[in-house]
Amino acid sequence: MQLIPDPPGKIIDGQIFFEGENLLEKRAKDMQYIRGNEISMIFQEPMTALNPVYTIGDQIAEVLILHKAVGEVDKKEIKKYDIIGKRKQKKNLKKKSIKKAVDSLRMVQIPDPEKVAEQYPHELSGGMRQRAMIAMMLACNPKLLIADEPTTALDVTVQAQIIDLMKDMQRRTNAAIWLITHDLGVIAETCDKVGVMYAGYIVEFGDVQSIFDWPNHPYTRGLLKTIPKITKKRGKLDIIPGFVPNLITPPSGCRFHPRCKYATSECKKTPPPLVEVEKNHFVACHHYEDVKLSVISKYQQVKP
Amino acid sequence: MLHLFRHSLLSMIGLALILLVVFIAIFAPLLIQEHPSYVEVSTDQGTTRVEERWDINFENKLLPPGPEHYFGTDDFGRDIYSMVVWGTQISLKLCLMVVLTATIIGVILGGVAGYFGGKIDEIIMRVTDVFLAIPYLILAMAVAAALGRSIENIMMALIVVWWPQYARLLRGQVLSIRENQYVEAARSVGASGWRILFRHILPNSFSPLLVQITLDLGAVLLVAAGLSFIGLGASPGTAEWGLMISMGRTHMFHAWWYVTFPGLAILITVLGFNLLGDGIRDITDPKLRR
Amino acid sequence: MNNKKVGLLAIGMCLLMIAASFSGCVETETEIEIKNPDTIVFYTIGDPKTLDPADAYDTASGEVIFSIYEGLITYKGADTETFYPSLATDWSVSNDSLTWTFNLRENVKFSNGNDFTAEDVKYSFDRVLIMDAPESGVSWILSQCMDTNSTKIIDDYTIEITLTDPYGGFLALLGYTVGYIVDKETVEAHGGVVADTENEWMKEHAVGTGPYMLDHWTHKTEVVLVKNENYWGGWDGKHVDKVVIKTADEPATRILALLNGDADFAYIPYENLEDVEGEDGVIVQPYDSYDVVLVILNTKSNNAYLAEAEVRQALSYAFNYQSAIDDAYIGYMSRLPGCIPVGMPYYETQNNGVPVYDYDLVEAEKILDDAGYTENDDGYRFNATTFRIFYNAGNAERLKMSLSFQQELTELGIISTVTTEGWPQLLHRMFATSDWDIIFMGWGPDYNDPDDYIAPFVGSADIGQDTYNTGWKNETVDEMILKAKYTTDHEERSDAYQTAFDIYIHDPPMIFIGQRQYIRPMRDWVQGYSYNPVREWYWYDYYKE
Amino acid sequence: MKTWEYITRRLILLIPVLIGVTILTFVVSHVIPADPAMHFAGGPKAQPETIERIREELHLNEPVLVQYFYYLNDLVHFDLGKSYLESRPVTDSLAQYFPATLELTIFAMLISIPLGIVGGIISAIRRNKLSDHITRFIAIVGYSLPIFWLALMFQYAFAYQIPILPLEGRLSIGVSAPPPVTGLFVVDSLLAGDLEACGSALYHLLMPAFTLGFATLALILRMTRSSMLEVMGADYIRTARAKGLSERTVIFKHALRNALIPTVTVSGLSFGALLGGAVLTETIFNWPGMGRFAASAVIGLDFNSVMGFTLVVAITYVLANLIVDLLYAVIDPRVKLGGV
Repeated sequence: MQLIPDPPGKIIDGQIFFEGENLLEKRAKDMQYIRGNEISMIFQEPMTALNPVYTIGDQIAEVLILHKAVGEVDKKEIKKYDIIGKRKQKKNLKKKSIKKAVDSLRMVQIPDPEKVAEQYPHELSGGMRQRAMIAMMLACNPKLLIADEPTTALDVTVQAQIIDLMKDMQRRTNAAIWLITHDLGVIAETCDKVGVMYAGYIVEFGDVQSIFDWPNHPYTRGLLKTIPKITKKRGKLDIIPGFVPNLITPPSGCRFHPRCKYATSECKKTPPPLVEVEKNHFVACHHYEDVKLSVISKYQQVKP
Repeated sequence: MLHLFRHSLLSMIGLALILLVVFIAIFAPLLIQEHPSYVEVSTDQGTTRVEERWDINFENKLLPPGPEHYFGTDDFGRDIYSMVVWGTQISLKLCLMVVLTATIIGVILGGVAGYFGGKIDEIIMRVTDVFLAIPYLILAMAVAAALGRSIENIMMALIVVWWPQYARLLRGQVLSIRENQYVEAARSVGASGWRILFRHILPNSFSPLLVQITLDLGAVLLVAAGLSFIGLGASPGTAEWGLMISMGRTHMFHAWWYVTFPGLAILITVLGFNLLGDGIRDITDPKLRR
Repeated sequence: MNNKKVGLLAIGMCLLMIAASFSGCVETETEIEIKNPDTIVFYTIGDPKTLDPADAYDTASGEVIFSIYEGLITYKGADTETFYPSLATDWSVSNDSLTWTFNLRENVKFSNGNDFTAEDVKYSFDRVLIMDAPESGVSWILSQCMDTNSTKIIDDYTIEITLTDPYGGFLALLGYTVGYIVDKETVEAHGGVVADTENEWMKEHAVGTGPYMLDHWTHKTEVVLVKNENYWGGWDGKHVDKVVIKTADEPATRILALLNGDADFAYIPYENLEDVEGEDGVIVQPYDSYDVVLVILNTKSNNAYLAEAEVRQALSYAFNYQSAIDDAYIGYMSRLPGCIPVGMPYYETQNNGVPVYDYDLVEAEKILDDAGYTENDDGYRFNATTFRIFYNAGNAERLKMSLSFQQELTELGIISTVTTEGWPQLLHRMFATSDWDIIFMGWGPDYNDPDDYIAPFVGSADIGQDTYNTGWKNETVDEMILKAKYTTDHEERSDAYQTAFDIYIHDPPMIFIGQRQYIRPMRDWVQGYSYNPVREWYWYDYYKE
Repeated sequence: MKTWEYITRRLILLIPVLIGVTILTFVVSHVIPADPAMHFAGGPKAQPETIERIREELHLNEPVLVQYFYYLNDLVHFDLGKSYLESRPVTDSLAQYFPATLELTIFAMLISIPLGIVGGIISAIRRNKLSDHITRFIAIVGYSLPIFWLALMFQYAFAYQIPILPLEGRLSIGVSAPPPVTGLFVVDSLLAGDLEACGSALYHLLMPAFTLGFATLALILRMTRSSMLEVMGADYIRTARAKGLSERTVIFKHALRNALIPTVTVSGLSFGALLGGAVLTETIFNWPGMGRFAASAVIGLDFNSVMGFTLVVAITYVLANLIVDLLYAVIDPRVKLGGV
């Protein structure tokens, strides 16, 4: 989305493909067209994500008007100097877009959407604001919705509602949702595919089912082991030893090697390529076989 | 902390200017060509006061800047360079005295109001409201006029005008710091109100205070110069910048240097204080650091 | 407004400012044709206090009243000796100079059309005496020799005035604004005459018989006079239709207004004359005047030394007269021998005009040593008592003289301070508390007669004088003043002034510094201007060519 | 809490402050030993009995407390006493001079606030680039310049060396003042359709208003810059960009409105500084406003005028702050009137 604030962040190289086009080459104008229309994004902190000085309705209407998604608008040709005509047209465009905004609020199951449209962000609860965000971002039914930790800041009960809402919206608008989260539970529940990232690189990618059952990368395996099992009797929680590396001076070769059990000298030298271990299940590790063996042996113990 | 300070270029300039001004103030006796003489005079109230006198010789009246008079001479034939340099002492003394006294008064009243709250807080705050309802220059003008014309009276007037600002600043600080746990902790250990006020609250409200003090040193200087300009300041013979500009303005057309140099002196000093104050604020106020 | 514009604009401003202020006096004079030809514009300081002739005493009010109202007699051009007929065509006096008869001019109209008759004259004089000038006290000029039943109406156009006691210079009194005639009908219609209270309406409005009438007066901004169509003197010949008197307290404003032609006249302080002198299109013409410059000494000050004649003589020797003339008044001042300014009748009775005291520190030291006031061990006389010098804030010339006098006194071993105070504070100090030692003062003529100088200066409080409250008293001098006041015999008056001079000059209540020349810089396109010390401005005479 | 309810509450709160102001100015001005009666009894030639009568009229002989109550009941009847400098009621003087100062202050604000905001935005957007440093430096210099010195320098540069701007006054000589409706020459002349007077009035306003507003311009520029920086980092700006809005809309529609909130408070406060600065600017530019009147009144120790002036300034200043608070609520919905 190229939203990184200019000082301090900068995109140096690499490619970002969307529907076959590399977004980095797009001119600013085109990116503006795509944002909110083709790709849209919701953020982690709903409390501050909405502009406090405008009503919810205005903020949603703004996207609709911007991307001309207000539906049938009287295309009557207004003469240039006819100011009153222009104002009238603008006014009923606004009225129509507010109405559409209310519809999208209703779509995200916000109670009494008409009232909420007039309210200001600080008058809504966290959950409600996240719903408004979703309504806003899906108003122009984009092809891709990036959700950056949408539920982290919310308490658990609201979290579940938001997840259901997103699944429901995905089904209805058939948009692709790219969920960024550290909550393995949420991933298991909602996602089809999952990519595990460590220190900026994708270390394992594949279907949720195969990743959760057959983690081939030591980091993924470590992550899954940290989830405490209700069945297990109380004991020490499993952890991944060591600390997250400093990304300014990342470790050489495979970035996970300082914390990896299977690390060998080769891991220190060359960063492992992403290899397709089985049908669309990729792993970036030199010793994924050893990881696979230890998983299988662990299974033998569990499965009677 | 300090490396941040080095970063912002402007505050470095500010620091340099202030050091320059302080240096000039300290070494003024060595730098100047003509020296003022001091005469002890008895005032109406029976006390004695030392008055500053600069020799008058009308021969070299209004000479342009040149080798023997760097900044030229005024309409009494006095060397403007010496008076401007000598004026640094008066100006620095004035603004330091005013700001420090005002801070002390403000801190005590603000602290008491903030910490003890209730009736005292109400009274003190209403009184500060009254003082702050009148712009600085106008209140100072009225007070200075009442007390009569002299540098000391300007100082008094400015103290009267400036303490409310510190009282309000302190009260705000005290209210916000009082809520912190460590103040609760100190109280639970049985520390007395005053101890808490001076041991815990004041040190923590030091940085915004420091910023305000540095900025105010400049602001006080400007208002003092304004008062002298209207004619409420020092008695006519003294080397005070505001007064010099006021006396020089009638000669603006045939002696541009008479007005320009004292003005530059004020500008440089106040600029130094403002840049320094900004620098300190940028450092101490995390939000602004980005 | 992208960033380049802001940056450039800001840099441009700065450079311009700095370049301009360092470029010294670059002449930017361009040939200026006559600006607003049918109007005279005068840039001055201050603002009239009142437009009511019965209460006006300050010069600013006079500038307006002289051209709106008229008196029985008037002056012509610069001549202060002879009295010319104005509202009175001719007059005669009884040989005991007690009863004066005036024949009034006929078919004269006020600016609102009312007729001018003897009734207006009696009404005007009685009004001055009854109102008794609550604000300014100017009524003393008439009340010193008149009372409400002095004026008698003989017929519509003849008036007879019987003085309470004979006064030679009576005609001169009628030349001042206090003797100017108002329209009885108008004043009666707006609050009439009430003892000891000023007439609010008359303060801000004016209906007179003079050449101009008041268009509007915006306080501290401008007074605008326009032509009075039914002026009896008629409008043939060259005159201006409009007069604008602008208030501008900043010297820079007045200087520039004169240079760029906006101002036809401008009050310019002496130290700024060099900014306008020699500029093309500007005339700087000094005229001798009766404005005197003095240093008054308080004989009853709590600094008892000032009661001693020798001390005051020493002070008179310590004052640097030449420096005052050259540096404070830039050469436009001449020495003043005594109370009576040179040029006024009987000035020759003062050592025939030659000043007795001169700048001579050695003589001053000798007098002080002889009188026993020697320097103590650290070089200070009068065991280091402080002599306090005062002057009124804003007066550049007096500032120069007081600082220079302070330096002379330090030379002489006398400690002194210079304090500047606003007018009210200074007057309060001078009269109410008399808590002062030395004050720089001045005096201007009310009417063209030596009595207007010698009486207030050296006459004691017992004969109702000592205007400066110096507390100085000498019976013989009092006697002489009264004798000279009420006699018309030249010889007698001259001896009286001679005797008084011989006494007060050796026991001086004040230092007689000088008589400053009156300078009103003006544009060269102004014609018909002449300076009359007793009536500064008469707009009717001026025109532009 | 409805708006007018809030306003009335604030006005009631205003009264104790104003009474405090009258006490303060009364105490201050009555410490002066000078005696106006003497001055206005015509100076050195005044007769003792006239002086005594004026002292009586001024109740100067009674104890201070009694004098204060005389003052208060006069105040209630809008009688601020007599201005001895101009020998007319203070209310008349102030009524004549107030519009001039108001016009000067308004134009000073009209120049300084927009320029300050635009400058602040630009230097916030172009952070740490050359133009940012230059604008910031000029802002700080503007903030440190003694206003009267700046006025003299401008006067010297733009009225003497390069005579392009008029030196003083509100109108050129030939132009007559428009019929007084609001007292503001520019407005009145427009109402009267007298374009020449309007042009001349604007032309004369240029230099004094810019000088007076220069310090406020610097203040607002710095304030806007720092608040813009803060706002630009907020999440909702990122959201706005994520919505596909152009950079210009993001800045001017979303960021600016939030950044304006602290700027509004600052301009409220700076109104006081403007009134203070007016005293100096008006004296130099010979602008017939309250400031110049106050300067001469203070030197001439004219009690009533000084107190009348201070009172009027206090009222205007406090009302300005009230207006700022109302504006506050308009810009920032989070602020409920009264329930701040």
